[in-house]
Amino acid sequence: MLIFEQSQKNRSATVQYPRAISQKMDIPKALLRQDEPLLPEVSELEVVRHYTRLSRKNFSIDTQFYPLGSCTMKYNPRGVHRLAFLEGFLNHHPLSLDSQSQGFMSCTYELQEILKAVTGMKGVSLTPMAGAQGEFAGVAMIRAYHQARGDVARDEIIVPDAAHGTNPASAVQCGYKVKEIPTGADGNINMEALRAAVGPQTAGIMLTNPSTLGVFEQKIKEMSEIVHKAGGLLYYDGANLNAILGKVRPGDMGFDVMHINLHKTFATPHGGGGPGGGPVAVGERLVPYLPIPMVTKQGGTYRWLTEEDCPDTIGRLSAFMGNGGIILRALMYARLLGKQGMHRVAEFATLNANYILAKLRTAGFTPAYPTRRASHEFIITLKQEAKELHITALDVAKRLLDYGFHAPTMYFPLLVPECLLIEPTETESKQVLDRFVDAMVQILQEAKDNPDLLRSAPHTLPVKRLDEVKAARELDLVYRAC
Amino acid sequence: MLIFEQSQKNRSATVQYPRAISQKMDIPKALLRQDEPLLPEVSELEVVRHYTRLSRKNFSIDTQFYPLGSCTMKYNPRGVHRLAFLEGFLNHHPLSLDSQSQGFMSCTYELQEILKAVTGMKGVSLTPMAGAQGEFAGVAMIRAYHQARGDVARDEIIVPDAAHGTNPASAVQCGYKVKEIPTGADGNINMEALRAAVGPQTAGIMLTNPSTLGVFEQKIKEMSEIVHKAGGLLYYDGANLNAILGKVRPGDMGFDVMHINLHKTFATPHGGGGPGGGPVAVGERLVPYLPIPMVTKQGGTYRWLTEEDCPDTIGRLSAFMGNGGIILRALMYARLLGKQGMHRVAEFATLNANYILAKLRTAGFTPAYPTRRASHEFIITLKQEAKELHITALDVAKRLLDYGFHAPTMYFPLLVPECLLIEPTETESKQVLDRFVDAMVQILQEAKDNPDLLRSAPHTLPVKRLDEVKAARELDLVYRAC
Amino acid sequence: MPFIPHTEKDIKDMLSTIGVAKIEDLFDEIPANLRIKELPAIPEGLTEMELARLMRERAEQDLSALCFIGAGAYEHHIPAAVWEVTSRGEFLTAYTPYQAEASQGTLQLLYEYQTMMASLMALDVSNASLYDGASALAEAILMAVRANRQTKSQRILIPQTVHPHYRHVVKTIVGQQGIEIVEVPFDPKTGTTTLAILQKMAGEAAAFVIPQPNFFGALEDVDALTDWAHQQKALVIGVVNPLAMSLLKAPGEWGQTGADIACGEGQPLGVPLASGGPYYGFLCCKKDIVRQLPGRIVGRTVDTDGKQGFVLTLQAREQHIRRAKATSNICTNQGLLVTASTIYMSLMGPKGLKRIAEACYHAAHELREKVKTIPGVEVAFTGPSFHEMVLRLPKPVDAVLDELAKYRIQGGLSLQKTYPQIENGLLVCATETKTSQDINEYVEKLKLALNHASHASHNEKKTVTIKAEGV
Amino acid sequence: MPFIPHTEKDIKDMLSTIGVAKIEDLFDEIPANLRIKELPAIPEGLTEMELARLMRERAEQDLSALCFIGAGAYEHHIPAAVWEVTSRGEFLTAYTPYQAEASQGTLQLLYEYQTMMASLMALDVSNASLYDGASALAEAILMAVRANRQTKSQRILIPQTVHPHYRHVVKTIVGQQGIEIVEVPFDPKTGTTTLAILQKMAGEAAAFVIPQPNFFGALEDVDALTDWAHQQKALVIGVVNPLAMSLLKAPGEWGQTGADIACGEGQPLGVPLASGGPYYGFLCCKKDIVRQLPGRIVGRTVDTDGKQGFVLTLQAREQHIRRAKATSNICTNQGLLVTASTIYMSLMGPKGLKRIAEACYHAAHELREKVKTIPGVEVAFTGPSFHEMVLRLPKPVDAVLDELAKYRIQGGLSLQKTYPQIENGLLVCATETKTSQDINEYVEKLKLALNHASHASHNEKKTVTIKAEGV
Ligand SMILES: Cc1ncc(COP(=O)(O)O)c(C=O)c1O
Ligand SMILES: Cc1ncc(COP(=O)(O)O)c(C=O)c1O
Repeated sequence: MLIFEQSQKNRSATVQYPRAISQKMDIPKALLRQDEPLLPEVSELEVVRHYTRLSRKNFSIDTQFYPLGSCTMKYNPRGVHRLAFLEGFLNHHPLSLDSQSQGFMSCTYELQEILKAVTGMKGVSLTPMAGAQGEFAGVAMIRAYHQARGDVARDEIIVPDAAHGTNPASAVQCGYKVKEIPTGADGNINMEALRAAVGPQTAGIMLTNPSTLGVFEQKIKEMSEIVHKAGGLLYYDGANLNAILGKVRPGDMGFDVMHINLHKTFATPHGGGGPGGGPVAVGERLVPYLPIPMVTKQGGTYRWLTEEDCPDTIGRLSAFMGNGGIILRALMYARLLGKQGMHRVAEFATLNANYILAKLRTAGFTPAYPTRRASHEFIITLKQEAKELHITALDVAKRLLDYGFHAPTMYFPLLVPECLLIEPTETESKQVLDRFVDAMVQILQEAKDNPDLLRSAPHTLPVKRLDEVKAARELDLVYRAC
Repeated sequence: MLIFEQSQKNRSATVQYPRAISQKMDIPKALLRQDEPLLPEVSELEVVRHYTRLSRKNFSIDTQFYPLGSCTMKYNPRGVHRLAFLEGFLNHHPLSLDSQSQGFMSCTYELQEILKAVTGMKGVSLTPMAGAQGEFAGVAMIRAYHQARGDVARDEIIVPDAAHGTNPASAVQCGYKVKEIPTGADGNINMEALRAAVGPQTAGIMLTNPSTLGVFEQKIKEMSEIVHKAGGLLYYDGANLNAILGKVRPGDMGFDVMHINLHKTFATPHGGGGPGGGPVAVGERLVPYLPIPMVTKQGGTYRWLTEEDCPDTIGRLSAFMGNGGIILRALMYARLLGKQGMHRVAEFATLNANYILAKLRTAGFTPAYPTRRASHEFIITLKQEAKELHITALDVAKRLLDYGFHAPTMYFPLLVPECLLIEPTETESKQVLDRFVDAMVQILQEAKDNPDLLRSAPHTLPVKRLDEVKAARELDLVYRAC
Repeated sequence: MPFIPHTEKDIKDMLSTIGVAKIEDLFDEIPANLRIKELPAIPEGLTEMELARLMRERAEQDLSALCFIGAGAYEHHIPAAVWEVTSRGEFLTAYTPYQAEASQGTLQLLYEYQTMMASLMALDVSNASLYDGASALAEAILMAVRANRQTKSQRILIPQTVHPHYRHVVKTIVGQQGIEIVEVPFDPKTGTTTLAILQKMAGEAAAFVIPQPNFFGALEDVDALTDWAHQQKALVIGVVNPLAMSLLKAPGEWGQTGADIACGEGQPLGVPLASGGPYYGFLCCKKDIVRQLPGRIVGRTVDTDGKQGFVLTLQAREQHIRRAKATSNICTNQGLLVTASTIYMSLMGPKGLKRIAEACYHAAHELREKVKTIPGVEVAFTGPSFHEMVLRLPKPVDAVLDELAKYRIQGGLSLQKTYPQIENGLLVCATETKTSQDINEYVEKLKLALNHASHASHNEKKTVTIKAEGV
Repeated sequence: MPFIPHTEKDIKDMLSTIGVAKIEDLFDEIPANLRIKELPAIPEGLTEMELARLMRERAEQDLSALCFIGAGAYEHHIPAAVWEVTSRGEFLTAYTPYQAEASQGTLQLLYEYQTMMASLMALDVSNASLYDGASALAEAILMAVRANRQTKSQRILIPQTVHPHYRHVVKTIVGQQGIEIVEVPFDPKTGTTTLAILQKMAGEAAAFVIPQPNFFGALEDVDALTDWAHQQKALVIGVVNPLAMSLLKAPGEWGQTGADIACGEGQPLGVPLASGGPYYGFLCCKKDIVRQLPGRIVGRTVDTDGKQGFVLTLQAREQHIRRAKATSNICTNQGLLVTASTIYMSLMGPKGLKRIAEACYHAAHELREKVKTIPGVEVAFTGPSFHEMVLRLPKPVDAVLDELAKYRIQGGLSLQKTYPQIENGLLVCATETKTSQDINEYVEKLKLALNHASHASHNEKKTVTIKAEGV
């Protein structure tokens, strides 16, 4: 039932209203609203009950194993969430004087420093509000760099075919054309294609490493030389940073600029779609272009850096300083891990991924890159099962839900047919992974014995398989009272 | 799966540990523990996931209509709960100096005053930790009163047969014998029986009004005269105070002492069994005997009253001052209601109960007291259905769970056969009540068409009907690792 | 090992299943010369107890007693139920609802949100959120350029009464695509955009932005502005305070045919100030341009049993499908804040929301009347306003704010840098959270501050030039 | 109408269904002369916003910087996850799990709790909670009197090293039933109960209570005391700090055959100080006396499909079945606190709990060593202790505490009234929450306080005599 269907004219949760004031207002009638917006009129109990019940229809990390590849669904520490709700942080206005914001600014500054350390970069701005905005900022900095040098003919960004959709979309949003290059059968980028692609038109290349295929691009140093030689810069998509945290640094690989997904690697909650955090980190050359504001420390006090300090900045990306509460949470998580904990993230994320891969392989599943080590994630392809048993990756994914596991990422990267991208993260135990593998094995058996069970899955959720085509064709995007 | 079954030797949530200290301790070995207790060794994620999932197996006010008679399952305001977690309250030690406790004490004092006002009594102590402890305190005060007057032969407490089990149990815990008196067919106490029961042995009588039968004892003034004349005192079981809040006061009815269930009338959360709050309120005569501590106000500052101030007190009932956090929550709820909101509680609780009663009656259900107005709750009896259709109140209750409603209280009061005691509370909407009645009607139809559906209910819960006999016979009260 | 559950035995078993001797071997595809051994710059790990203590100390530094700053982020009462429910693990720790059947909670909530927000804007559809108000305005402009079928103009008109940071963000984002941004000056008497000024700006434009209330808290003549813009073939983008729309005419009702797009900052609807975020941007539009709307959109559909259910829809607009041709690069949005807002709006309902808007209005107007009595303090603009206003002080604003800070009062936002033409301009806000007592306190302390503040504009910050010193 | 959802239309429809004209008519069975019209003494209703402000102000009054009071309520680090999960609506707003099938969450949790607590006590069974530690001790004594088959004695021995408030509560509750309570004095050197003293108390008794650690923080010789008590045919009741039992020998292991019953305050296991409650009492015992155990007990069973499930069991002991013959009158218990404790114990595990106990020990001993260096300050007792100790000060304790309060330090509990024989006795506690810095701060401020405190015992409170003035 929709909340609107519970609404009763003139019902209200008055204890939440401010007291009524009978004085007149001097606003001309033409500027006033005449009708009431369609908001529900319900009691506080009805609201609490409705949304509590709705929440129970979700899968989440707190209730299920959620091996969604590329999304790093690790445990989101509750302590961190709770501490972000301290009144001093929660009721603090973003435009307070610096002298009244030292607490928050010290956190911001520390996170900048920590991210410099883990990325091997020279400058960090925390303002981008998610990975994609970080990408935008990064590419905009690449552009600003070339323009500052009068190198204005560069109008192309190179993107591997395995890249996440935000990479080309971000490049375009910065006014670039996108050139795609193919991946080889081993999961590495085709070096010939790269060499052929670069040229005086190349502004830069966007990569992740390990790539979205779950394998480490071994010739990264060579690639960086190729691109740099051509005058381009290298962008690192930090969505996969969890795989290498404390083990390898993008700065050392030759990248000039990158973003970090705080909501992945730094364990801030995904919130059913967001918020995220997409700080950008840059090498020496791009430091002047970092988006503002940033925090600097001068003699024990913190101060916001703005356009006056950073005349070459690409500018602001948000009204204030980005997702402040996410910055706080990420900093707290980093402080909990500390130097000893940081590299364990990559180690155990990798251990978990390789463990599932090994077990699935033994059970008869086909890895997309069988010759490769898994990074923190890996791909299996159900191409063969699709052909022989007429079931799809989608069917397997939906059936997994019945077993109480969230499905892996499906059909991404696009170049691998019928693929599932599986990322367990470091916070799951061997026992959970074993149960997941058991479910996969059982589903494979079901695919043989009773494929309809898969095709009509899920069976145990609040709804059965939903008609997405109808949704897109007969748009029903808002409720209308009848 | 039990949390113990997820345990792995040496797994831990170390971020919660204090740092290890290698120094030696000077405790003799004989005083030290040698083995490890059977606590699970699990990660923080496992803990959060396990108990989050467990919680989802509960019905609760926040997720279901919960018309559990005698329990007053009304909305528990979230604001109140949250404010009780303010650091100043949460980290405050109960034995702090008075000068460091003025905030908490002002709340305590205010609640004492508010409870005096709503009960019409002269003194209040908040220290009892639930209704039953309030009863104990009340009866102990009755005893202290008689003893102080040298009236030591009184060794009996009169209790109606409809009384809650805590009433006789509390009387016994105070060293009294219990004399039961019967209820008439109209739900009122049999006055002849009462007259016959009182005498020089009568220490007092324990009553609720409206009674647990959901009807108002109309001759309460007469009863109070009878008991008082015999030298006894009247105890009011405040579990049903919701029915009369702001409409009638026990003090005005002639009661000498009573408890209030804060976790019912004052909307503090029931917590899956507790905590509660059972303040006692007394008339003039019993004020000296109130349990300690209480708060008094002297020239703008608050002070704990202890045995030095109250030489005749029955004493302490808890290590500190009772359930402080519940006192806070009740006070906040009372402040939200205010003088205007207080009597609406009784009005709408009564409206809701009478509304369901009217609709159920129309639908063919049998009220236990058909000639009577419902108070905030009422009883239907399924005696006839039991006889004709061979289904029980238990079957109906279990079947209601399948419809997403918590069952009413079953088989209480004991004197009404196959009864359901239904208490909707004032915070439920007409629409919810309508859906509940629809479910009852449908179940009645199922009882005729397919009674096995009821007998084997519930069908949609995490478990089917549980074997209570086996549980009591083959005691399995703790998990043992094998 | 914080948050890592592996026991020694687990590790051994897992390594042997994989067939390697040690964890380090799993990194054998990574060139050895790239590997690092330690991160010396990172501090030692803390326990949660230690962290809690540290954070308490820091949070305490930022506590103030009374805050009168608005400027795009507003202090409101947020019912406890909002975040109690929003913080449930099932909302907090879910991902974007790609697996619809396992995400009906979030999806239905978003559908309800879309309904509420579209209705609040009097428009047909809403997306499921963008990052914040400023970036939403940038997206709205990009959308308008794509959607405008009447003109090929790449010219955008933005009044200077739009939040300076919003204009800045628009420049950063929209500027990359060669779109021309023209700023419209304001009438120095009313602090609003007038037709008289616009006359000089006539000509085709892709879009015209109308703030309501504007940055100064003043109310724009939205009907006239909308009709004027439509005459220039521009699409009209309202950038509005959503809470105020319970009281003020909503974008869809502006002028003859209504604004085409509405966007803004969702923060006033149940999102705490939180030092600046996470907030969320909302974006609504007319039905006919829904395919240009960026961001997630939820649609209602049915399952194989014909039962109602919800899915992400129109995904062909999005980057994960359309890649370089997507309407936007946005992926992760601000879902949790929308969750809070939806619960907030449900609790308040149409009447509660309006009551709050009225209370804000009255608090601000009480403040206005009372500060006016201070000698030398003037209200900068005439005309109707909502819950914010610009004051002109007789002393340098920064100095006065520093004085007020001594009383733990955040006195407002200095406009010295952003609007130097308003001499000693101070933007002040009062919402429903401010009682008469608070306002009196403000006025009294402002008097004292004005007495104590020096006449010289002090507080000049030393700037760092990034090129020279690095961040 | 706060929390009441009824619209005018609902009310009209409902009244007409019932067949009355107005709500007032529903009260027509109540004699008119008993009805009241208003409650003038009750303040006006507040909005949640107003309430929040009021409560913030009050809570702030009670904040202190450092607390060194223990005495039965202990400050510990509580992982945020504990109350985040405990506060979920499904735990918070459920009733006692009478409908087992709809309460498997609470029931399984309680079964897990019983397992943990029984194991921590090294006993066979646990109930699902009592009100608090003090009332649990009273119930334990009543239980022992019922359960003791070896003697008909109604005599109970309680050392004076048991918390004075616990002894007081025992007197209040147990005293009603004519049970004789004999207090056992302590050795003034060790602050513990010794066999030498007990010799004078020999004779049959129903129960003997052994605190561990005792009220002074000192460790009792539990083995010797248990064996002595068993010789007197007494059942042995351990009243212990459950957290300490991760480090110290648990009641079930005391002496030759172990204590028979263990009880105490559950607060140290994940329950905040919260001004004194709600906490919870735990109660464990040997299997053979389980039928005398008061309170709820959960048992594991199966459903009609043979699937594991949990129910309240042995209900025939309880008041709702057995009424006047029940083992106790307890009905509502402290379920939510047990929920928190179960989650806390799960997070900590056996090793974490022990680590905390050790950290407490070390903090207290660091404090002990450091305060000893202050001239005139003495540690009152010799012998091993846990995380609390009695100091003897050279000045009146109350005056010193008032001085310490000026530095926002809660310096400990004065023993002047409860143990006048310990001159200027101060009970001080340090847990794992106290760093070396905190301890140094305490010592430093204690020195200053001792300098400033007057020699005269001031702070005499004016008592009120209730009979005269009323409360
Ligand atoms: C590989 C990759 N790149 C970029 C992104 C975009 O990050 P965000 O969603 O934070 O904008 C994602 C997010 O899913 C990703 O997986
Ligand atoms: C009528 C009645 N009396 C007394 C009690 C006992 O109150 P408590 O459970 O708070 O001890 C109850 C509780 O269910 C009750 O319903």
